[in-house]
Amino acid sequence: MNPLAAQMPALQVIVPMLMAPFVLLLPRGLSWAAAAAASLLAFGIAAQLTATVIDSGPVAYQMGSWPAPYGIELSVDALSALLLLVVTGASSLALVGGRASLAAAVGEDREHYFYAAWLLALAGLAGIAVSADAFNIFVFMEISSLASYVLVAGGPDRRALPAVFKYLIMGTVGATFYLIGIGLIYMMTGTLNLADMELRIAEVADKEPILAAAGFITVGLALKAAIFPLHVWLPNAYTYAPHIATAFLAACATKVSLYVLLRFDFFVFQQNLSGHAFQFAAYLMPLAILGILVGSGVAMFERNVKRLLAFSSVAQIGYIMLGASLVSIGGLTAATLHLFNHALAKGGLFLAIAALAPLAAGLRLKDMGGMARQAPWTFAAFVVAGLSLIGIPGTAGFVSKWYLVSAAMALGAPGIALIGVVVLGSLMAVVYVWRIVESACFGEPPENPARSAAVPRPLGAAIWTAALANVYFGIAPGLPLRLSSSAAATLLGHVPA
Amino acid sequence: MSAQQTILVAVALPLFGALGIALAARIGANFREAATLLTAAALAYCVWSLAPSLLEGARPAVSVAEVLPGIEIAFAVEPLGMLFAALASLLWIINSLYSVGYMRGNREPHQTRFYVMFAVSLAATIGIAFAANLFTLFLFYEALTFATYPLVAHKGDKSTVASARVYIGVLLTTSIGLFLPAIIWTYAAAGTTDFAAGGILEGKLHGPAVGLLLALFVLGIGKAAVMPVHRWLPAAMVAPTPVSALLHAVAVVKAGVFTVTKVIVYIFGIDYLFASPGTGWLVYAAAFTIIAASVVAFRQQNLKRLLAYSTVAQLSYVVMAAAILKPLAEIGAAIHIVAHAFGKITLFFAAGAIYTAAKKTELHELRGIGRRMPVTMAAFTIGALSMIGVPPTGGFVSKWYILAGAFEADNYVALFTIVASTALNAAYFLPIVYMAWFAPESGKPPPTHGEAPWPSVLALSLTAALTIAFFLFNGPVLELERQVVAAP
Amino acid sequence: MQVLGIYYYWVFAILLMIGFYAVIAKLNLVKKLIGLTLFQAAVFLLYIAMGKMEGGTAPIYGASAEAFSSPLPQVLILTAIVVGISTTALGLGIVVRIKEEYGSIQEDEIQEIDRR
Amino acid sequence: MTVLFGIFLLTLLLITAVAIVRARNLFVAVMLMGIASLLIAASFLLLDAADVALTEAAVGAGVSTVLFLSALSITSERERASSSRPLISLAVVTAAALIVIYSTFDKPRFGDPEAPVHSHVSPWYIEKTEEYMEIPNMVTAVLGSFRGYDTLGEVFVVLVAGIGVLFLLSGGPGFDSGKSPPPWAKAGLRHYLIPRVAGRLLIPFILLLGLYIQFHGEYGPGGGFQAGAIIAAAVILYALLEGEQNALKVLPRPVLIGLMAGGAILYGAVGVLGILMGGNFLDYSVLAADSVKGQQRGILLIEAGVGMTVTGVLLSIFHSFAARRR
Repeated sequence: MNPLAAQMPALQVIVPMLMAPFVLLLPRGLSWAAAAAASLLAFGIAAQLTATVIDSGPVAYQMGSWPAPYGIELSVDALSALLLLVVTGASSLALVGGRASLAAAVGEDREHYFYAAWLLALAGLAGIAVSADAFNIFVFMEISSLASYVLVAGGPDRRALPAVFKYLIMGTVGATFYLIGIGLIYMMTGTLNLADMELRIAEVADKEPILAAAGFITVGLALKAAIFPLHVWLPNAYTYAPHIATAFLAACATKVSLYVLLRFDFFVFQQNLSGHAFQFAAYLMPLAILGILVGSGVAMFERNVKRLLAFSSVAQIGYIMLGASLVSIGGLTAATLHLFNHALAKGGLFLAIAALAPLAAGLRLKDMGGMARQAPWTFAAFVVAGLSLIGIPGTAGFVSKWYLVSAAMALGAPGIALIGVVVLGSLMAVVYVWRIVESACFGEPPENPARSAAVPRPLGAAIWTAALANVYFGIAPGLPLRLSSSAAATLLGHVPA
Repeated sequence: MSAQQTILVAVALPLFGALGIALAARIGANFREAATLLTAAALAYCVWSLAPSLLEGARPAVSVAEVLPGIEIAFAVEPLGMLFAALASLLWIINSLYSVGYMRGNREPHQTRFYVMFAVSLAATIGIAFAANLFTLFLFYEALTFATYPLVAHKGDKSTVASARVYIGVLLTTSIGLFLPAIIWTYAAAGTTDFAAGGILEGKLHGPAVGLLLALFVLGIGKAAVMPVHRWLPAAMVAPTPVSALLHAVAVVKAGVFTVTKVIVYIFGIDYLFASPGTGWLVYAAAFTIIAASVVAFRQQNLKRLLAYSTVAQLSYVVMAAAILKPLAEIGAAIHIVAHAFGKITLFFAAGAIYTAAKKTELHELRGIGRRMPVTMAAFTIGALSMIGVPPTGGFVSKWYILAGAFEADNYVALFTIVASTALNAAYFLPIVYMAWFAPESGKPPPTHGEAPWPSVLALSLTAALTIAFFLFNGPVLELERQVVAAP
Repeated sequence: MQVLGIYYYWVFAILLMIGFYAVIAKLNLVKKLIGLTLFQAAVFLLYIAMGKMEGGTAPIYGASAEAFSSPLPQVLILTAIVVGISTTALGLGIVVRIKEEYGSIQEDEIQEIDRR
Repeated sequence: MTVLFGIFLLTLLLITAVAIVRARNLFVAVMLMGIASLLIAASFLLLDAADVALTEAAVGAGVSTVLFLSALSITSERERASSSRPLISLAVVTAAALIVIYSTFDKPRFGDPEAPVHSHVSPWYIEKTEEYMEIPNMVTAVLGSFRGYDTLGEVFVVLVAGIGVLFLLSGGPGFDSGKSPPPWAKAGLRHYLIPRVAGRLLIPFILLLGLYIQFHGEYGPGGGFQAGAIIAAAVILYALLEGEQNALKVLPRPVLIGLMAGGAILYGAVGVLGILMGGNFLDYSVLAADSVKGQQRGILLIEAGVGMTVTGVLLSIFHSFAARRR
């Protein structure tokens, strides 16, 4: 066996992380290549880790060889493996395809800073996914957040700046809430290791500081994950970021916070807080439902294509939360699966927007006129990803909605209402996706001769990779399904029957 | 080639054909049309080659991929599907012939897109016909919706796009909002969505749930155009006539009623459904649709819209026949799919030929047109007679079986509906026929046109001939469809 | 001693509240960042207070020391302070660019300009 | 006595905080922030947190003040409109505070040696630092080795902030590539004799203090971060006295970026070396034949890395602000 195999959890984080300072030092021309190479390597490591997790179960790693509750432990299980695939995959695809688009948005004289920040965002997100230590998660959350602020601030429109400022304020408040939460837990348990915390929290589960901690952690992470109604930073940040960065962040940034939320609510609190299962469902389910309906509703009337898709993200986060709030194997499978599938769909859509935007005068719906003729292949891929977003069978989005509806059905009569919400949300998705399709197919092409010629080849390839992945995982969802059902079993294994 | 391979080839062939058509279009229009006809012929050969073994009782099946546990993409050929596929593939050849005349005669733009999407639509249709379970069927059902959207919106002007929006809006809304939940419910209750003789739901659902699920299915399958989800069908008439003819008289709408029939026969099982309370409403719903649509058709002034509402009514014949839940009626449902297809495609072809040759679309413009276009109007007359159900046309055969089934079930609502709608059909078709042949020609200056281009005329003559032939030689079809209701 | 112990937590809560108020209610972007800094400083106080042990000394081995206050919260807060100043620096960088692009660092004015 | 002093400090802190929020002049607010930081630092000292107190003083009263002032000199000093939605904000804030206060009802007794914080993980550190590392400062031991991965993360947080400010301020209308620096940037306080002489005298001592804190961190309070901040402060003082351009001549931009990246790389390289020598990432025991020596060597190296990055980033940020056209 490869001697490096045991080091994979650490390498997953430090490969992109250490490449970042090198990008600062390397000649300018090489920064994109270095970033893309590191990202692809990280994707390879994630694939390797996933294989290991599937073959032989979770992998643990002791940083600095210090034993678990004292040193920092990394651990990779099915849920983190799924997340790692999403994060590294989205980053690699966006980087490989996005060179030209980023150069245009950011400017070649400062793009090495941008690529360094990109790598650190990637390292931060991956670091959260592999970490098994509450405070370490905070540190990597801050790396990824600060780096994402830089990515968003790279947008060419000046409106990116107020957007990113709002993002920074809300993100920092969220992180600080999280810090208060783990501080209170630490005060009551004396530990920061998640597994240790779960054991030790049992004795003090009904004390006030733990209850307050659960509140602070949930609200803090909900801010970071843009769960309705704490999503207000998201639409503008996604709209004004460089298109490629939007594709990357939309695919995975909020998902990682959701992942931490799931970890805490199921691993740390679920077994221990009296009546917590009730609280989790009671508080998050209405928010999830409102998120689905309001997000989709706003998207239906939004005129800017990117903001439309951003509001759709608010709704999609609602689906993930809805699945999780059912607190059942089926619901959690649906939630984790949708985490994966939505990343595929939304990543593909934003990549396609990155390709179409230079051909259009702007990003309003009417600017999309004639896109279907101007870039038929790219637009076809956009439609495929859009169908996945709606949840049409044969695409990945369908599989997770299938699971979500099945899980809701298992609830009996109240489940019918939830199915109604999912169905209504999907129908609203039909409307907002179709508004784009219709204006692209039949809208008047604006009379603007200053359009650039064509979609760059690598970007086209990346878009089609994403689109085909949507189809592939819609027909053969074996891999994500296996990971997510295993993740659901692990998450629920911590809930008393 | 084994039967399994033949099935896969039949589904894939139109897709590759679409690619071939797109490539051939780069050489020239003639090559493109040749590729279309060639693909259509090859498809028909493939599909029809499956028929003999099926008559002997073979049921070839093939599985492609397992998407979820218990949910596969799989194909299986059974008599209903065989009939539908055979019908669609046969009429595609004739329709392609007609399209050549129509599209050239009217100098339509985007002809390559038209032929390519048409081939894709056919692939989806064959997929629906051969689907082995509800999931696969739904997959191709949605594919058909999307593939036909560019055909409906072909003209691309504002009002066309608006109509196309109604088309895709209604179809997607009903399928995602009702049909899909129904499928998931079925899966949750039965653990499978496979079509099986005698149904899969017996004993799995009880009481009003059966009626509710049936309602989800019938209204969710918007393509069957049972009121109130029929709105898309008149809206789709903005499409070029060949699209209306094949897709909205044959492939798409028939996919709808075919699916309804299949759900009733193979998912519920007719005996189970007959025994369950709260399922009788479907006959009333279909009956209402038949009468109401006929009345609306009676009031139309535009020929294509009249044909559209006539289609809505005729589709509900199939639904009503299936809902009578008696073997004879189920056979009637199956052969009405065929009989109506031959008759209605003839009528659309005629309407399109009139538009191509004379640019006329309104009923009052048709006075005396029989003298200028005798072949076309002769075919139109045959089609109209078939709609009414007059011998010697195919329409008579299927109505006969439906009536027999209604008698068997003592279903007087159905009996009354059939009689009343026959009268209404006669009331709106016969005046047109009379006017076309016997009324004096109007218009100044007097029109000088003759028949439409020969491929169109040839095509509509062929389908008119088929309408009559189906009255005379329906033996194999009946024999095949008896197997549907034979004891499992 | 217990009075002081309770007082630490109350000060933490009130300081948190003051900082948080400035973050949400103030329209000036620099003032928001100042509020954010106070907000974070309150949390530092929470951690350090819980690490204190009665009769302990700073966690550095010495001749006379027997009991030590816990080193772990101190380490965590060292990291958190650094994270905080990094956030502030980045935030100030954004504020400077906003001033240059919009000519204002008042949230309401910026929204007004964007609406135009 | 300690109790009274503690209560006095905290009360003063609250008063200062209210004054900060109410102050309409941002310059005043920033200066008050410095005072609040010093008050917090003093409170930390009372709570046995010498390292944190030093850091809070260096960061809160030093770095943070300099950054805010540099930003204010570009933006504006006055806060114009007051607050929006004060009532809603107050409600939200009060709710949060009530939850916090609620959470303190059932907490362990203050300073209780039996509290989980003191009884679970912490005794292990107190016991093992001696055994594994033979250094007196447990905070440095935990920071550098036991939880060295967090500190690695911290370095990269600083690095991102540096990258971010460089990225943001290397474009836009105020960007000046250095071709035509304003006159004050060249001169500084060169023409004012007394500050100049006093300053020049101070600088070597500050640098020395920085180096001392850098390398003495294993024995007393201090370490790479504090040292980096102090060394940066010395250079900033030099820039104020001699003009920003002259400071740039001593430490040009590429050198600063080199420091920034180099420190992070040094830290990472020590970790990777652990892997190459057969241990896990950041396992310093394998760096030398004797594992205690290895730990000490590792901590020394990573502290150096921290110091480099912090110095580089702080100076880069300072120069980025200073170079803006205003």
